[in-house]
Amino acid sequence: MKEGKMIAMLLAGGQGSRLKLLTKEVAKPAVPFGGKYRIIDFPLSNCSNSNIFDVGILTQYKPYQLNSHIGIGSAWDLDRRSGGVRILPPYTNEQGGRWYKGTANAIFENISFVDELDPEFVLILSGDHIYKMDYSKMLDFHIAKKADITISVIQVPWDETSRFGILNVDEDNFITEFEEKPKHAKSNLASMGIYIFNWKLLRAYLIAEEKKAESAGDFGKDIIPQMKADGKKTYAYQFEGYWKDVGTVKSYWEANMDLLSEDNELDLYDSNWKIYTKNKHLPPQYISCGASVANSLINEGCKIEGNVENSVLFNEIHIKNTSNVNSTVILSGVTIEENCNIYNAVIMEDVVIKAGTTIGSPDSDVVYLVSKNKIIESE
Amino acid sequence: MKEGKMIAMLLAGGQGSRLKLLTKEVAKPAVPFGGKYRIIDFPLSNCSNSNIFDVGILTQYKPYQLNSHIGIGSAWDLDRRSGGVRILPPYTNEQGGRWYKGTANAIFENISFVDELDPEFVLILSGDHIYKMDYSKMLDFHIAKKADITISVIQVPWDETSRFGILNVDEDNFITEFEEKPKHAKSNLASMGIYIFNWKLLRAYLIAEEKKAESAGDFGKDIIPQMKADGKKTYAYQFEGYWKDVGTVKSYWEANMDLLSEDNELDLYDSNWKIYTKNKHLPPQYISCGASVANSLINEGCKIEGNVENSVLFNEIHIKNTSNVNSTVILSGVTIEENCNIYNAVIMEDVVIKAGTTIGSPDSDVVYLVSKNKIIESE
Amino acid sequence: MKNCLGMINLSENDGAFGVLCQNRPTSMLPFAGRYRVIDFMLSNMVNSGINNIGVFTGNKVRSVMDHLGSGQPWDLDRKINGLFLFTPTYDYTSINAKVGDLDLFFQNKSFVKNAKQEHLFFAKSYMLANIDLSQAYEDYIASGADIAIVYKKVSDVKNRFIGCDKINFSEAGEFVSIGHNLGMEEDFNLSLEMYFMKKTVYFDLLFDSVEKGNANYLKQAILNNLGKYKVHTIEYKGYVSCINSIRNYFDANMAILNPEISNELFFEHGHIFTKVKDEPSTHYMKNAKVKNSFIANGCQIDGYVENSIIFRGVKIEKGCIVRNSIIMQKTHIDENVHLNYTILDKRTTINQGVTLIGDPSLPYIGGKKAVISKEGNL
Amino acid sequence: MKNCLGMINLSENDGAFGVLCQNRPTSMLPFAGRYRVIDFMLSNMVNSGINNIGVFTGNKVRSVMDHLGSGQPWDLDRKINGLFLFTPTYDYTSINAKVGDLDLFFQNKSFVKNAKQEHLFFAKSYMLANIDLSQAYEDYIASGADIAIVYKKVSDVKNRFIGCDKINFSEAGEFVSIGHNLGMEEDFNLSLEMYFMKKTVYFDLLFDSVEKGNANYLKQAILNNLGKYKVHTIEYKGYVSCINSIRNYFDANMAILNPEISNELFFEHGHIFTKVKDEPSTHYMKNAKVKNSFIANGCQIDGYVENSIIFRGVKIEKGCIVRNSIIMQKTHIDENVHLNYTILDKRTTINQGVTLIGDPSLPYIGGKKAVISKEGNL
Repeated sequence: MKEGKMIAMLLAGGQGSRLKLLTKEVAKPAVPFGGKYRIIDFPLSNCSNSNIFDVGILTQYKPYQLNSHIGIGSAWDLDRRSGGVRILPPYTNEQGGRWYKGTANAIFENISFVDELDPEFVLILSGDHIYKMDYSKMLDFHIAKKADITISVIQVPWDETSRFGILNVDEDNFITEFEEKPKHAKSNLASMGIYIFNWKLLRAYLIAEEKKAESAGDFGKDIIPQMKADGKKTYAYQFEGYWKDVGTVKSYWEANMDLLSEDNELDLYDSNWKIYTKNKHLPPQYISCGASVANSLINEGCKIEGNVENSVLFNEIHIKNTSNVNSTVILSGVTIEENCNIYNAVIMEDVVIKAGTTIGSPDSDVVYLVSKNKIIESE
Repeated sequence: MKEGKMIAMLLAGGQGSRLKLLTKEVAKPAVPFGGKYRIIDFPLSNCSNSNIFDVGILTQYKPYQLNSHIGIGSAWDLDRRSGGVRILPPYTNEQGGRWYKGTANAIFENISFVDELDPEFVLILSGDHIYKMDYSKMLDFHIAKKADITISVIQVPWDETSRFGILNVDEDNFITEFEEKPKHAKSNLASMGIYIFNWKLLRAYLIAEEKKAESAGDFGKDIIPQMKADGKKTYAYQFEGYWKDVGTVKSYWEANMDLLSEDNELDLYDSNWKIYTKNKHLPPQYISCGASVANSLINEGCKIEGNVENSVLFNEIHIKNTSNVNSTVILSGVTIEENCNIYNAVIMEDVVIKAGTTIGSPDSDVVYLVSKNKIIESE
Repeated sequence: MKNCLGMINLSENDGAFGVLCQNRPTSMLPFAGRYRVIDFMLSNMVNSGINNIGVFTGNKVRSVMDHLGSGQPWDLDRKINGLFLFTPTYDYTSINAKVGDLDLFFQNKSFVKNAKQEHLFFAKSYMLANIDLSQAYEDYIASGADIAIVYKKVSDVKNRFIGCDKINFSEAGEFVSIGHNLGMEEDFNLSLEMYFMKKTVYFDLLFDSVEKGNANYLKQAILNNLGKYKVHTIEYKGYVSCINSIRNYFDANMAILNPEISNELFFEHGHIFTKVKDEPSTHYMKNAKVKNSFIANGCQIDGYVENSIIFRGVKIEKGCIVRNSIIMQKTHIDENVHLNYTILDKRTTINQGVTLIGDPSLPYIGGKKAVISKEGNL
Repeated sequence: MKNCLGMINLSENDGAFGVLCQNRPTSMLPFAGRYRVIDFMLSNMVNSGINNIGVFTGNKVRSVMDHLGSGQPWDLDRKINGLFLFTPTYDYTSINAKVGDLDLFFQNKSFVKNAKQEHLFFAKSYMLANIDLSQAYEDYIASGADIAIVYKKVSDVKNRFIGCDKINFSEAGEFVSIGHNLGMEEDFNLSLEMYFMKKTVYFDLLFDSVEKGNANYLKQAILNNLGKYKVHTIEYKGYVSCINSIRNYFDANMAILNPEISNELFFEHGHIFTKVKDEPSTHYMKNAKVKNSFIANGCQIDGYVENSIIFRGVKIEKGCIVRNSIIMQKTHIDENVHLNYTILDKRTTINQGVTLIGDPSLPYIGGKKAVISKEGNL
């Protein structure tokens, strides 16, 4: 065991079905976000920026785009001679194929991967959230508290506590109680699904849990309650800053819109905590004589001839003359022909919006998800 | 479609159960061979030396060692900005998990991977054989013949034809007939399991085959006979040189022993066709004052104090004083203590042979497979 | 083209660029919002299938090494073949002055000797184009010639391409000589200084010239031996711009505001690769007004920008007017600045209220990391 | 040690190595069958967690660039941090002679300035050891000193380590000065020329020395300012060999035939990394007889070898006797050759029947690519 060494295991197998068509072809961590990223870029960049260079990515659902996005990890400086980023899909052994049953089971199936890297600590991450976080500070906290488990938590509005796993803590941040989606919460500290475990201890629990026939193989439902029951020291690490679970099309749209406020908490322009992503090698964007662009994010390879306001545009988007785009997220490769009016939409990759189309209206707050074949209204 | 471009799809999912304990922890392509290689190094190095830089590796059975061996492909110069080597495990989609049913089905499940690379030709390889081959010459043949499929064949001894898939060809190498393990073969040209297809054509057949309920999803049983039946042009490319399927412990031992003859056909010393493998960063081998070594292959990190003859030694092996090793293959990390006599054995990784042990005898041709817990005699 | 070795010689004359080339050669001049001049020739080679490339640097090595590194953006960080940099060697014992490229090639002859490729392709970086070299290569191979020269017919160019090489043909259309363009002719055949050559011919030329001492430059050596070899010429019909003066550099940048030209330069025969900077989206803020401009990622723009090229990570505050200008990476333009016909090098800071106005014939130039404020240059 | 920047200065005096250093600096001398001298210090740094390293090359740049490349074998080919090479710059306008390492550091001061690390570790390559730098670093940090120097007590070394630095202590055990070893003392404190230093102290020393013009070398600058800074000394107790003459180079190679020394050098604090050559197994053929030798991969041996170091890809035919020799990469020794106390550089060819015998005090040396046959040097 290498002293003080921490590796990350990133759970990236979830489908995220409430994102509808956005996750029809890709797993949720591969969903595009913020003009040039995919959601998984955030935890991966956090790892690289936190000096964690060994990351196992547990995939299961439609991993192809994710694999192709991550490649050998060079975008995040995780292409290492040894260690580095490694995709860990399910596999077969003599007993046949074994899909991952739950979050903890996925780690159990890859014990030999972790053993080879031989860490003292394991950081469990999910690939579903947008945030910037220095995991090394969480580790410092974990070590200072001599904790067995540390769970990262964030304050959520009191009226939303019923949507989260809530942790009650004492003044030392020792966790006194868990409540899963409580109706009347005693605290507004929600678990972010980020855990640090001492590997030796976690390893023993994973093996023990696997022997229980009734186990769901889940951290939240099985492993952590069991450790707590056994009197292991569990602490809550309070994170402050922007953190968003983009669970639905509407919250996805909102999180993109958040980036347009000039002093948004995520601050993607901070050169000390860059968010890395796979590079596309495209030329700069061109804004034509007749165009107008305001309060928007625009990316490489775009050609803007129309009017864009309050919008987030990915790569290689062509907005033609006399079209208006407002409060809209447009993924890569979209063309919007002449004379269109688009409000409050999320337009998926490579869609062509025919000339004269109108989607949404400035007076409504319904968000429209536009794919090649259909338009869905948000919940 | 990029003109003339060929990619390789390497089937590396087989268990190779006749190799017994050698494939208990790893898939057959990951079995060590020839002092420093694993079997898969041969097709991978062939790809790199043939200027094929896009290789999909289809894994299924215990892929962990294989993943860790291949890493990002840098050993084979296959760590590319785009393309390069990519491990392709089975995955789940909305309909649930889908294990690879057969060789062709494994390619079917990864059509989108191939489509993204957009080749004109696809080379199908297996990870089970030891050989050096310039696939670009086979492609030249395929193009010159304007073939739809080209199958690489090798002449096998007539008395072994019943173990192979035999192809009958006319004087132009046009394939007239297939016979699977024929009792009375009309030809001694055996299929090497290496195919070149035109991707567009193969793609259509894979999709059509998948729709048949009774299909095994196999190239040899389904796809190729169907293409043949439809009158597609199938040619045999005659390969000359060393080619060995190390299917059993005895043939594995023999293939290693083959390397000791000074003009063996495989010629691993040819600097124009290097076989690449993952590097271990070990110091040179040390031969002590009292040692004797003859007609043997020895590798980095070994310390030889005893007598070694007609043997193949991998990395970091320690042979102590007064021990004799003869006609034996020793995998990495083995220690042979004092006063041992070993004949005709294959000793697995990290085994410690206690002082005074005798295995085998100079008069027998039984081969012994030695693992940590037991010794198995060969068939 | 895997049987062809690429050779890029960066020892171009950069005297005409003043402060822009104080610490960088011409090949490293920033171009078109996110590129360096050399990115085009390197990408041309890689896109055409050349995967073994030697770059012969001039004296300004540091800038070249920083940008090219191990060649990763061009997929040239390989075990076999890849990108090799050759820096000048200093030899105080030789009485011969080290002028021209032949000496550098001679010093590093083992690179070519050990390469498995049988043909060579020589290029400079300052002839900027997106060119399909594989087609030219096929033409060269088919011709059976020993040497092939790529040229372009240019017309209506009086007083342009001054100092470039011109190719002269006989009336029968046969290649006769390479001359020096003084700008006297309306139409002429511009040499793109791209040569294909058999490896054997290269060594003949190299050794012959070193022994005779009658050539400092490869093209001189070719001319000295015209009778001995079969020389083929290949016409290139696409767009090319020649970066050999501040004026031409400025015009070449402005030319990409023409969508036809930018389409050809960035997409025609493959993408142009460059070092990745991981910049976020460009943020057009509330007061932004942008017209006819080429803008890279990572910028934050709250002012008025017209007919300009804005590089990665530039910040333009509100109240600014930026017209007909080239603003390089990480420059910060504070509120109420007015710029016209200006080139600002990397990491320049323009403080509040400054006005800088140049002329299209010679734009105002702010050197790298300059800080300009109304009270004078801090 | 991620808060510590590594600085390796390769401008060592290589005059004592004759033909072995004709085209390579000391740091690139082949060592122990498959390494170069610099591999040890680079691996020490990487194994201790230093991941941002500047290497300041001397004039023999080509050899350094070939071996280090992008730093891949040391896992230093990174986007953030990694390996950076600094080649000498030539400035014909300055009247000051360019002697020593301070000028090179000054020319490239922005590397240190822009690095996020707050501490620096300086080393040379020719003090060869497998040393746990992280322990020394902790000691330095704990001491609160501005500068820390690593030394080793050596004893019974009269006439060895000539020309090395020695550390002098007062009777109270306080660090007093750095001197020059002339070999007069049996026991002394050998400076390993490894220094830890706060970044702020480094810039004070650098700027002060450049302005005053009173130091060419960093260690001179340290000595000039001893009163101003708290200097700590750290004792190293492991094995070290000093590669500063042919004799020492030969002895250092032979020393690894001692299993205790080779165990310490190759395994004690992590592996030593070097450029990968993809050599197959070594084949001991029917007539091979090998005693007490260190043999790299890829060799084909059919002769008698004793007390020797054989590098990668060497071929020794039958009837040969090779004793007490260092045979470098890809050398081919034909039948019936007899060698004793010989050093053969890379790719040497020794034809049939040649006998070459040197002496332990000065071995016979065959230069790179030499061809030696009985009829004379072809």
